[in-house]
Amino acid sequence: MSLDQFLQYLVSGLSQGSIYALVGLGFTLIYAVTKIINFAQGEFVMLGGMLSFVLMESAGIPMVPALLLSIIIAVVIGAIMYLLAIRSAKKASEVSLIIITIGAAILIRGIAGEVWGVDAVRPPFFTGEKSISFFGALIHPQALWIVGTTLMITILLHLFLSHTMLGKALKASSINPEAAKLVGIDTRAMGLVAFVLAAALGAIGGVVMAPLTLTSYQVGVMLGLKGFVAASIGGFMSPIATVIGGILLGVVESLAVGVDWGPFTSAYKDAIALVILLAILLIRAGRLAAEERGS
Amino acid sequence: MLAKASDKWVWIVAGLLLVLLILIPFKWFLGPYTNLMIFIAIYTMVTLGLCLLMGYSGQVSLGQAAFFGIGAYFSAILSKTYGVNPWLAMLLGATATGAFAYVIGIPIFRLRGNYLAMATLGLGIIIYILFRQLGQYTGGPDGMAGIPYLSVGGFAFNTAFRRYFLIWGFCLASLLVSQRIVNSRTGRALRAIHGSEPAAESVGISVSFYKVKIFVLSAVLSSLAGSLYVHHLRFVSPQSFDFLASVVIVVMAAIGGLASIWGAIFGAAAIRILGDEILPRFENLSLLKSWDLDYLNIIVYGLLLIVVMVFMPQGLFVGMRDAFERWRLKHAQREAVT
Amino acid sequence: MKSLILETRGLYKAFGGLTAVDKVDLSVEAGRITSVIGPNGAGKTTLFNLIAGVYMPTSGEILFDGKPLGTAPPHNRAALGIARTFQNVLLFDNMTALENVMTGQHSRSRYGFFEAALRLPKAHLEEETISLNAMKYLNLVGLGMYADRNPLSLPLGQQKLLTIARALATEPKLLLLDEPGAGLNALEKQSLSELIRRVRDMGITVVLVEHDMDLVMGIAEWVVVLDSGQKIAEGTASQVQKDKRVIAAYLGEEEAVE
Amino acid sequence: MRKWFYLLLAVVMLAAAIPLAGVGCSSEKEAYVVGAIFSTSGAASDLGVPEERTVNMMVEEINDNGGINGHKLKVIVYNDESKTENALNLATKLMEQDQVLAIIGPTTTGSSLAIIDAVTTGKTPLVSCAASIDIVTPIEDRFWVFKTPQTDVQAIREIYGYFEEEGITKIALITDTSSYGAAGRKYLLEEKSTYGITVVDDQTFNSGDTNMQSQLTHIKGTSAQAVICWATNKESAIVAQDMQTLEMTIPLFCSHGVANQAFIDQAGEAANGVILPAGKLLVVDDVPDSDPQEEVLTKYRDDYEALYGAGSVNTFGGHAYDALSMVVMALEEMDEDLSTAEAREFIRDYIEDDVEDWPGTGGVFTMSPTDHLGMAPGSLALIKIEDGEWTWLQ
Repeated sequence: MSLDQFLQYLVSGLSQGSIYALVGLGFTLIYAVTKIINFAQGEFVMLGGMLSFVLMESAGIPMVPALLLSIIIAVVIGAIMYLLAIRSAKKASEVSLIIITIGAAILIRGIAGEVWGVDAVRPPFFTGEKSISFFGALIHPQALWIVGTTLMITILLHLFLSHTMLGKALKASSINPEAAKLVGIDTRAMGLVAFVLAAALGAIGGVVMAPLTLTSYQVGVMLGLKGFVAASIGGFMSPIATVIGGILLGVVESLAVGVDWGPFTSAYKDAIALVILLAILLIRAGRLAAEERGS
Repeated sequence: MLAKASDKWVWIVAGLLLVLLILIPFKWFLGPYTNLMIFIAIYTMVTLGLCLLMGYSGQVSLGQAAFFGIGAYFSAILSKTYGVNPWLAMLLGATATGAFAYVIGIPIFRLRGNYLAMATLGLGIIIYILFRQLGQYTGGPDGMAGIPYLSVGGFAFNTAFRRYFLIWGFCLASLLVSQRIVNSRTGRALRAIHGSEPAAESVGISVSFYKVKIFVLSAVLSSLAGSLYVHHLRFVSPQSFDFLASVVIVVMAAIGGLASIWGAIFGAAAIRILGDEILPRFENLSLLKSWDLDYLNIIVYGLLLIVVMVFMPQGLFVGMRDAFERWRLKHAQREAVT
Repeated sequence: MKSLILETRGLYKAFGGLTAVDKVDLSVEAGRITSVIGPNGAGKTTLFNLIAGVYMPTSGEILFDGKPLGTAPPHNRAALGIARTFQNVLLFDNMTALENVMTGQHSRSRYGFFEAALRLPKAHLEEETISLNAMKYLNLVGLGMYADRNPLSLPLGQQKLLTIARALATEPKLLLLDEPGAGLNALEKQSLSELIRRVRDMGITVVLVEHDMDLVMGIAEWVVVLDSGQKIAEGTASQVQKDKRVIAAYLGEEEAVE
Repeated sequence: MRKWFYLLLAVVMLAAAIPLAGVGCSSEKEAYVVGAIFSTSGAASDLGVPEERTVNMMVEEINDNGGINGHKLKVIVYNDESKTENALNLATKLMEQDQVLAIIGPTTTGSSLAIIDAVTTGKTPLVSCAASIDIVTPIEDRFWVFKTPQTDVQAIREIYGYFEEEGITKIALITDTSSYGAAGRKYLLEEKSTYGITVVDDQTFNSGDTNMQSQLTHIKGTSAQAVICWATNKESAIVAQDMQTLEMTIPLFCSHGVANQAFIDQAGEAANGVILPAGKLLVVDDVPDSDPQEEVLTKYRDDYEALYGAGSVNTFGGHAYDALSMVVMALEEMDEDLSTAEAREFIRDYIEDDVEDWPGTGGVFTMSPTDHLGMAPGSLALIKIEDGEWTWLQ
């Protein structure tokens, strides 16, 4: 592997990792506030991308309003999902909630497939498609948009959580829901806020990445999974940890192709993410068990 | 069990159902539905495993199709490529799947809830990737065809009619065995775990041991179902064991009801009949001409999952049963009053 | 000198920086009713959880029947003969009262999977013994007529008795009762006291954590007082009642409560 | 108490089962019934939908023209949802319940392989619309099975032949791990030595991957003179785009799987310069009048685009056209009073014996007892995409 190549793997990994990070942020946010893992998170990424294409290509809306509108529609769907499915399952067990979010995920996917069909589509690039050189490594301008958006959102999210009332309330209900209730925070409303924000994050991710990655009704599953891995690496703790997790995953996947190690070819790229996921979960399991025993 | 007047009726109806089950594959009755019925039996076995797991450990597995697949590929590869007797292959497959579930179950079942769900999901997808990638053994994404039939002596199960009885035999045996286990010491231990883990521990039940045990049982049932599946289809490809396949099993279990043995048949039958017979009719209805079947299936599954879990977290079957009981109770009380 | 069934030596437990049980030395004589009392947050329930194996001690050790328990998990301790009830009842709502008690017999029976699946005679015989024994304990606590009821349909007092029956069905040497009297009326407390004495008479050592002083003073033959995780006094009921540190601890608490 | 519930449920089930027994015997009198299994939804619906459309179009035309010797033609199309498991059920249903005379489809190789046993036992002719050569080989086990699409091997030979002419000897492969990509990879590796080609890099990716830059970076580090990508639309489009991003100048060759407008839409500018082998249907206007296929290609394209819009025609629908046409030709020659079993046998025999030098959309067919594809060489064209348009390279 030459230095040039190594750099290229890093850059490709970075842009791919930013995508995972964007998806992972939604998981982290919802989990932190509601202790629910939203299996439908990937579907909001899909919705963002598909909607932006449909609004631009079929409805002929100019780019910027179309992008905003797609995010708004996804947010509304996220809110509906929370209010109809999650909130009405009042005393649902964790397992029921898992199943409900899976149900929501395939429902959204099915409707998207029904409405938009199977074909992958590509919304137009934000700005051109002439590669930009970065110390000899080439990067697509749209990939820069993705990386930039990820950074931007992470910073904004961080500021929001630590510097606004709503953000602080959100954080409080994630750290100690009982105490949050005592000081008058409506934790159920916080659940709604978390879902809405996560839907927005997902949709923003979808909107930004779709021109580069193409999108179709079925991209949600794998993106959701990778995003979840990113969030797991970050421990579902903070936006920044999640972003680091996502980028780490992207870079590892990318380098694995370059390394060509043993029997493992690029065909096992997805397996790498999943093995990382299992390893993390098992380490976590050990820690959880130890915590429970109090030793 | 206490002998009540209703027991006699239950036996009569059970007998009638059995007769119906036996008559179904005959050409003059429901012959064309033989294949459908065979799939119902196979999926009942897989669903049963998940129902036991979800109902008794209170945990969900999103990778159940993997065990189904391991059994299927074990049978397919051993019996076709290596010429092993199919029955032996089936046994080896079930043993290997059980051992695998045991080894993986010990660490994995230290997790619960969301994390366990994700871990099983990841595991399922890894195994699916392996099915696709280990092409020299599995035939890769194209799968393998020409897998031999099961046979006893000179009698080959080479028609759907014959396999119908074989596979339903297996299915009913699994249900019976599960029923017995649930009503035994082991079953009580499992129900105790579902009721309260600390309390179960306090009476001497090893929670982690039983969780792994039920996981192994569910894996073995799925593996057997997988073996029957390949000897029925004589074809296997990774597609049948992907993530959506695992989700469909969850749908069946959710419909059938957690912790309900007989609900498994109900769940498997409802979803198979819906997918194979009912929804395809909608596809060609002029009113809904634009409906695409694939998505329609997914939409219906999604709706079912949400609605059932929101309103009847115990499952549609159990929910209906309990609602019926409540109604009967009210009715009986009213009668007693008047 | 009677034999000690349970002993703790320098038992210490901290959660993060918070000390819950602070170097407690406890000696429980076999065949006696011992009560652990103390104000809220004194560490009584943590002590129980340490003995039952729910938590592992940060340092110190627990000896049962003279042998250290080490890191044995709760279900192993149950098999050794340590039974317990819970403050918040924790009955299995997915089975009948009788079946609840039958689970208590779990580690006193052996038959498993295959015997059950194949319905071997062994399974049948053991199952019969289990249900006979369970019925015996159900009758002992006076709930025989409710065998088929769902436990949650019973009043709280009876639920508590049911958990005692379930614990007794494990055929323990040592029975840990976590606030058995909480939420009971005077009549129910009366029969609870009688039941506890009867259990003692069966040769089972009883240790109870209890808030209700009347109940404790009425039945406890030895009283241990905890405050802020430390043992501050022990002795017979009357000795303890006169102890200055105990009075201080309780007065302090009562002021806070009232 | 519970028992009453089970009892009630059982009665309901009994009641529901009885009327089911009578379902499924309502075919029109006189009509010839042919079955079809297409993946009109799911992963392969890109292929299945045009196949179904083609069949609908043909049935309408035939019946408008008075049917086949006065018999209406009825094609029962079932959707296997791109799942092999469904295909078997549907094939059984077509043969036993619907009593069809022949089956066309399934769309995918997996589904086709899965039902071969069933149609052989059911003695019903099958004309598959899927790619793999395994569908019709070994011929002794494929008595009842025919197929119409060109095979991967034919497409690969077309590309390799071009390499030979152009003096390209070192190539890199990047293939999908899907059934389609894996088969392509297998034959690409098998055929290379015949043409003196060395594969210097062999990369794969998974369906649904969104970034192939790592694999392409790897390829970029080798001495490959051309890249062959064997995958369907979306992934091929990403490969094309990522090659552009990485400013790779060597040419990209794709499979006939991307021979449709959607690929050009998805790859955008990056599609330009991509070369692929495909049926002549895409470049009908470039086909000389002397070509035996010219007439059928033009007619099919015009009819199809008249119904479904300009630029909508693709080769997959053409495969269904060829398959159904063969069955219809057989029906036209068939005696009217044959039993179902006899009719099935007649159709099989007819296709095997009498389809000779017949120009279809996919190529010129000559079936024989030893060849159930029977496609003459030269049925594929190498096509280059220039300015978003298909152009014939030869």
